[in-house]
Amino acid sequence: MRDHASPKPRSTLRRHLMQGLVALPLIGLSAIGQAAPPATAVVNTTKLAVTDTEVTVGQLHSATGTMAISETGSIQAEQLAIDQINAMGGVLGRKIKVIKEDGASDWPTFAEKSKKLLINDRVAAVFGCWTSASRKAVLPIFEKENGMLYYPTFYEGLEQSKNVIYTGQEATQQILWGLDWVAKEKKAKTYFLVGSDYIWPRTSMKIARKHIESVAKLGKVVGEEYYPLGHTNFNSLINKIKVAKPDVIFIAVVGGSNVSFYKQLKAAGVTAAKQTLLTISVTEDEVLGIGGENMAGFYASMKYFQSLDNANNKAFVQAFKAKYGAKAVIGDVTQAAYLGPWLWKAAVEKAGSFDVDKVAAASVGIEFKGAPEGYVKVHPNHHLWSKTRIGQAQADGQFKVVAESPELIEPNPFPKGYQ
Amino acid sequence: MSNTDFVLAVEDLTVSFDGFKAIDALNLYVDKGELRVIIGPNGAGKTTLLDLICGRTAASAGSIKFKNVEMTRLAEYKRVRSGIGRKFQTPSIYENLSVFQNLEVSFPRGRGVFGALAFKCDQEVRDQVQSVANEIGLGELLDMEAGLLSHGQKQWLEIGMLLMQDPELLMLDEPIAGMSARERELTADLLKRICKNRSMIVIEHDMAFVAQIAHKVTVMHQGKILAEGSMEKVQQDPKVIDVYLGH
Amino acid sequence: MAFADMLNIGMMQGFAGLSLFAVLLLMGLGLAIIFGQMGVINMAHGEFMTLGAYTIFLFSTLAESFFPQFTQSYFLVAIVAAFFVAFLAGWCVEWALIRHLYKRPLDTLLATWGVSLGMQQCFRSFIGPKEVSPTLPDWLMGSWSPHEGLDIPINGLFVMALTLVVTGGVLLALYKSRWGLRVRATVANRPMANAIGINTKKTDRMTYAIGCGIAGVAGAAFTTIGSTGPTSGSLYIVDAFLVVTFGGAASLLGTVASAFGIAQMQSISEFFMTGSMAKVLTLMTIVVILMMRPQGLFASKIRH
Amino acid sequence: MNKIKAFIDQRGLGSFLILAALILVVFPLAMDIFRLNLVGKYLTYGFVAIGLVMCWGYGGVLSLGQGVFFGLGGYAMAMFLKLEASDPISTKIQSTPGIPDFMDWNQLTALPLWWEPFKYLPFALVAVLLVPTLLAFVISFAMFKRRVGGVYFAIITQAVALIMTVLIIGQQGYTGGVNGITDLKTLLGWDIRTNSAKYILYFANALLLLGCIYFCLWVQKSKLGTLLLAMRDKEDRVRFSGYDVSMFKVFAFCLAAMLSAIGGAMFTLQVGFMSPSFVGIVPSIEMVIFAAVGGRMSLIGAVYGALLVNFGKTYFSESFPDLWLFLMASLFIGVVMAFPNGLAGVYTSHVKPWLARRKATQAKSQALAVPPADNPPPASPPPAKEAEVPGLIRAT
Repeated sequence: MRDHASPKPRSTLRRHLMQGLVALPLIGLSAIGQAAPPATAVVNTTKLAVTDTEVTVGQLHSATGTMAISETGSIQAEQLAIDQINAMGGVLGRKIKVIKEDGASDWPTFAEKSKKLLINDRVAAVFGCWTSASRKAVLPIFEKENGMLYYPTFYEGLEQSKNVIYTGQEATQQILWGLDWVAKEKKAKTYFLVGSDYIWPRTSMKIARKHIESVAKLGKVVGEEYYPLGHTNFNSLINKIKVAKPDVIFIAVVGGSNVSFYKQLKAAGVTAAKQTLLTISVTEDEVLGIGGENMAGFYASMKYFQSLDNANNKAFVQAFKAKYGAKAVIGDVTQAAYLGPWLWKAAVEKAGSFDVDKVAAASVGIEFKGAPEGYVKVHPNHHLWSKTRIGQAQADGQFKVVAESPELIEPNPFPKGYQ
Repeated sequence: MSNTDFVLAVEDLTVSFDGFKAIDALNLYVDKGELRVIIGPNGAGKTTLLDLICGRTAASAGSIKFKNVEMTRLAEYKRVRSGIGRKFQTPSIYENLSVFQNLEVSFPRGRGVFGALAFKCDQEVRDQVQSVANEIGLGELLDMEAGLLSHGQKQWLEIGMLLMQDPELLMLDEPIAGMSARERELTADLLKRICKNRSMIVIEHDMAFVAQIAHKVTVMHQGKILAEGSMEKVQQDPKVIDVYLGH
Repeated sequence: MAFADMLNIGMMQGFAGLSLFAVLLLMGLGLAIIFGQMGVINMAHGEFMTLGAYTIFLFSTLAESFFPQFTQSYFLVAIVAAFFVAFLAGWCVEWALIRHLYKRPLDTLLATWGVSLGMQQCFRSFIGPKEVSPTLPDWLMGSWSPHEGLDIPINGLFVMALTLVVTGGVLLALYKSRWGLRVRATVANRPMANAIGINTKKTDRMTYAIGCGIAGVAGAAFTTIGSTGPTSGSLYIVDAFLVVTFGGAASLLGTVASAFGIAQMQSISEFFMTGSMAKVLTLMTIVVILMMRPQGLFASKIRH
Repeated sequence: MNKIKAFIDQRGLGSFLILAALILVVFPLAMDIFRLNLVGKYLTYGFVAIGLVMCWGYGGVLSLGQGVFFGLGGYAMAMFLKLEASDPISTKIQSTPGIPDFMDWNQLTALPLWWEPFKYLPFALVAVLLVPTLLAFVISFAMFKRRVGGVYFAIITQAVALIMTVLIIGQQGYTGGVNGITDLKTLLGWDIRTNSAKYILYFANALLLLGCIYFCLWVQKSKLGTLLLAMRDKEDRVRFSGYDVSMFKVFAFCLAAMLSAIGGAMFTLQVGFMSPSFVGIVPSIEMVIFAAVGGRMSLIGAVYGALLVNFGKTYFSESFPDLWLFLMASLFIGVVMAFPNGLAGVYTSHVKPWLARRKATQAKSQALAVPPADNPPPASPPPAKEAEVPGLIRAT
């Protein structure tokens, strides 16, 4: 926690420059520099925590417990975006004040804290949650209390809510193009699917199987396996894979299991030289734990990699490292979390109000040209149009982007033909 | 085998711990109304024998018949309910409860889970508690916490708890250990009184005490019975003298 | 499938079972001493393992930054260091807490659970909430391939060898050394051991610390096959307890046998069914057997 | 007057009434509905805590699997509510309308047979009470008949908790998996999410809890309670007084399971979802700490323990998110090391004598005629009571 609790900016000057750099592409996104902020009574008709100078938002992630490993990046990215927005003058002339809550990797705690944020603190928006389970736990509360949640993780889809903006990819966006790519590039005919045993991997694998076998007819699934969360021994699985001899192993294993899986895979002689492996669950964050040398050569299908070569991203990476240290890494979800405050700002300014109903309505069609991943746009189903990329893991823990979908992919949380 | 006359008939009883035979093919018969004392050197298997009869230890072989019913396969509490009472060597009472409660919980009613829930301390129970307490000399101390009793009183209390159940066979393991001379006398009187309509097995070392109470004496040695009979007869048995004095 | 392939898979599957056996045994050993011999329910066992893992990380970072010539060889030194780090931590915990609780075994459970929470938060606060990956020597990470299609994981071999050494060491120490004699005497009869001049307090502290030290070694070895993060240790704790309980707590031999049994059961069932169901099946079997035979596979033969 | 006083003193009714006043009057007056709802949630843990007092404190049986029963009770209730929330109209977006959403995501096309009876509230209520109790019976009967020691029993209950978690998560088509059963809306058409419903549920929950405490006090005062205490002290003596000791332990464990299950069901109603995160090992151990903090021998204390620990958790995690695990850790260690009898123990050994002393000095200054010998011995708690603690633990 030290790194995020006590940020040590190296040089204030550099930081300001950096923020300016990030802000550059934002000009034109919304009307910046209004002469005087509009009156509070006008922008806040629903008793949200908005004053003449300040607007309060909530941040709800796990700072403790097993999920802290994953959620720390999101906490940092959201804080960075909020700092940058405040440095530019805030939202509708009001500085953003953040109330941080710890969900403690425990879904009921998420529910409790979201109630607190919405009912007691009356926050204008919440940036938070990581796992599907935590989102499911808070969703009824957001709908009941009419809150606004920006959810950063790539997830299984099958959900759409007026009160949530999903800044990560839903399953079809992340999976389909990646499978098509691997089928084309690697001439893959047989696929072995492995996941942790919970809803996201299972739904993802269901979609993958439909895509492989019936929709795109890429080939055949020769195995599908799930392991309990926290499982640490994969030797039997690896033997099963060796029996099946698939062209591609398609992986959605999460958490500590990831590390065991790749280390044991390497030790069993399954390396990139002999085997194509495509994962949808390993970002730069996970590689920290797995070790770059154990991942090298494998592919990941994501919308964002830290190595992405564009001006937005360079500025973002630099600003992130300036704030959190040169060793900090940025994964897909971290970047998606970074989008949250910016998309909210744009929607508020478009609506000219902090009221949740107006913000939710205004969100549709919001474009964000300053996104590190490039250009994104909010779909009427509250997911983002985004590109999908294939990254190849390098020994230094980074991914090399080897392919990119030519167009933005439409989010489709309830995909027909994949149910 | 016609052993209908005996309250307790132990035949060919054997128990071994990892090959060591603590009780070795032992036979023992106890009559109705008899007060039997078992003596023997340390490690002779006296306490183990009581453990076997009351079910604390499972027998390896042999039979234990109580009132002509085979006991070896029965659970402990069933043996107790059929009329066997057992007092342990160190006073085993509920120190946190009062004397009254100690006796009350020993009353043989409401022994099942729901029976115990529904149990009411009615006049019958109170009368029984009072009379037993008088018998063991604790009639004035019913409200005292049992942990505060003297050592001798604790021993009596445990005997009293057994009396509450009115067992047909009462087994006492060294009831006067640690007692003063005066207490010993009182205990001897008590035992003589309570053995009126029941059989008793008593383990004891104190020969004077044994002579005072015993109807018949059994001498155990290395898991076997060495001698049996009246006190005088046993005391003169050369084998017994050998065991106690020899080596 | 060709016969040769089947043979290879069979051999690799057999090896998978063996290496899981080594893993379970290694994590159970320290606990077998602490829980089995001393009766302390050490819920912080997993965190002592994590401590060992972080020691490896520390050494690997040091080696990378300052002594690049040692990046291939630091590992063995680090394992020894992991033992001593965890040993020291265990020593302190025993001194501060456990020694007051020997008469209340169930309370050691609560107290050590508190210790484990505290240690996890320490890792999080002082090292960071994210997982880390120590750079392991190349010779450890890879496979030994005697012929085409047969890959034996070297880290698995390493863990097995280490398990062998540690188990042998523990057995030797327990049955041949003065310390072992004192431990066994203390376990058998504490007042008597005291009476004949054994410093049971010192023996307890030593025993607890050695148990923790072995946990540290286990954690260090598991960096080759698993994750290193603040909560990594908690992945192992229940398995470790089951191994020891299933074996019959007081019997070291039982721990070995039960680790072997559980490993084979799990590894074979995993090959034939999904991972989750294999886990459930294994656990259920253990629980049912323990219900039938609560004293575990190898009961200690003490007359009660 | 004296009669009333005696009535209150008897069965510890005084502290019972104070607790009742606190949760029925003070909390509802002092808190807004959000905080009150939180208290309601904590009170559902109170059910688990008093169950633990009965089986751990009184019965000497430590269970590290109370989460299983809490979860089973909660799931039984959640299944009923979920079916009510999944009418064909509100689920028309699904490929199979009319079944719970998570089943639809898992390609189930019909309601599983064993879900069918949960359409009926009476069945669900019976299931809340009986399913966990039966499971507790099966687990404990086999083990106590074979005299499994306390430590092993604790570890096995832990394994059961693990099995249950893996099962629930693995069988997500039937259970909702790791997400649990979420988005519960109405109970027989009555919207449980409104503020008025929350008030009503809070009071229902509080009254139910008080009722359960009263029932447990009654059990403690019955011969069964005496026997449980006696067993902790001298188990063999009880056995050889003709009691089937194992059945008493089974009873204590089943009672604890049933109480936890009631708590779970009330939790589902008040919070609006149920998830496997209550079933696992970590929540089960946390539940033990509620009872330990409050005092493992005191029913009332256990409820305070549950309230205090959870208030602490909420407060500290809001105010010092980085520190609260340290505080939890010190709570665990502190209670075990310094206050093995928890808050209730602190009360009986420190506060009560102090109060008595104060009363005594007051009485002395007011009426010097009262001979000091009549006063209770100051500051020295009865030694035997103190000795309870090690005795209890050894007996396990």
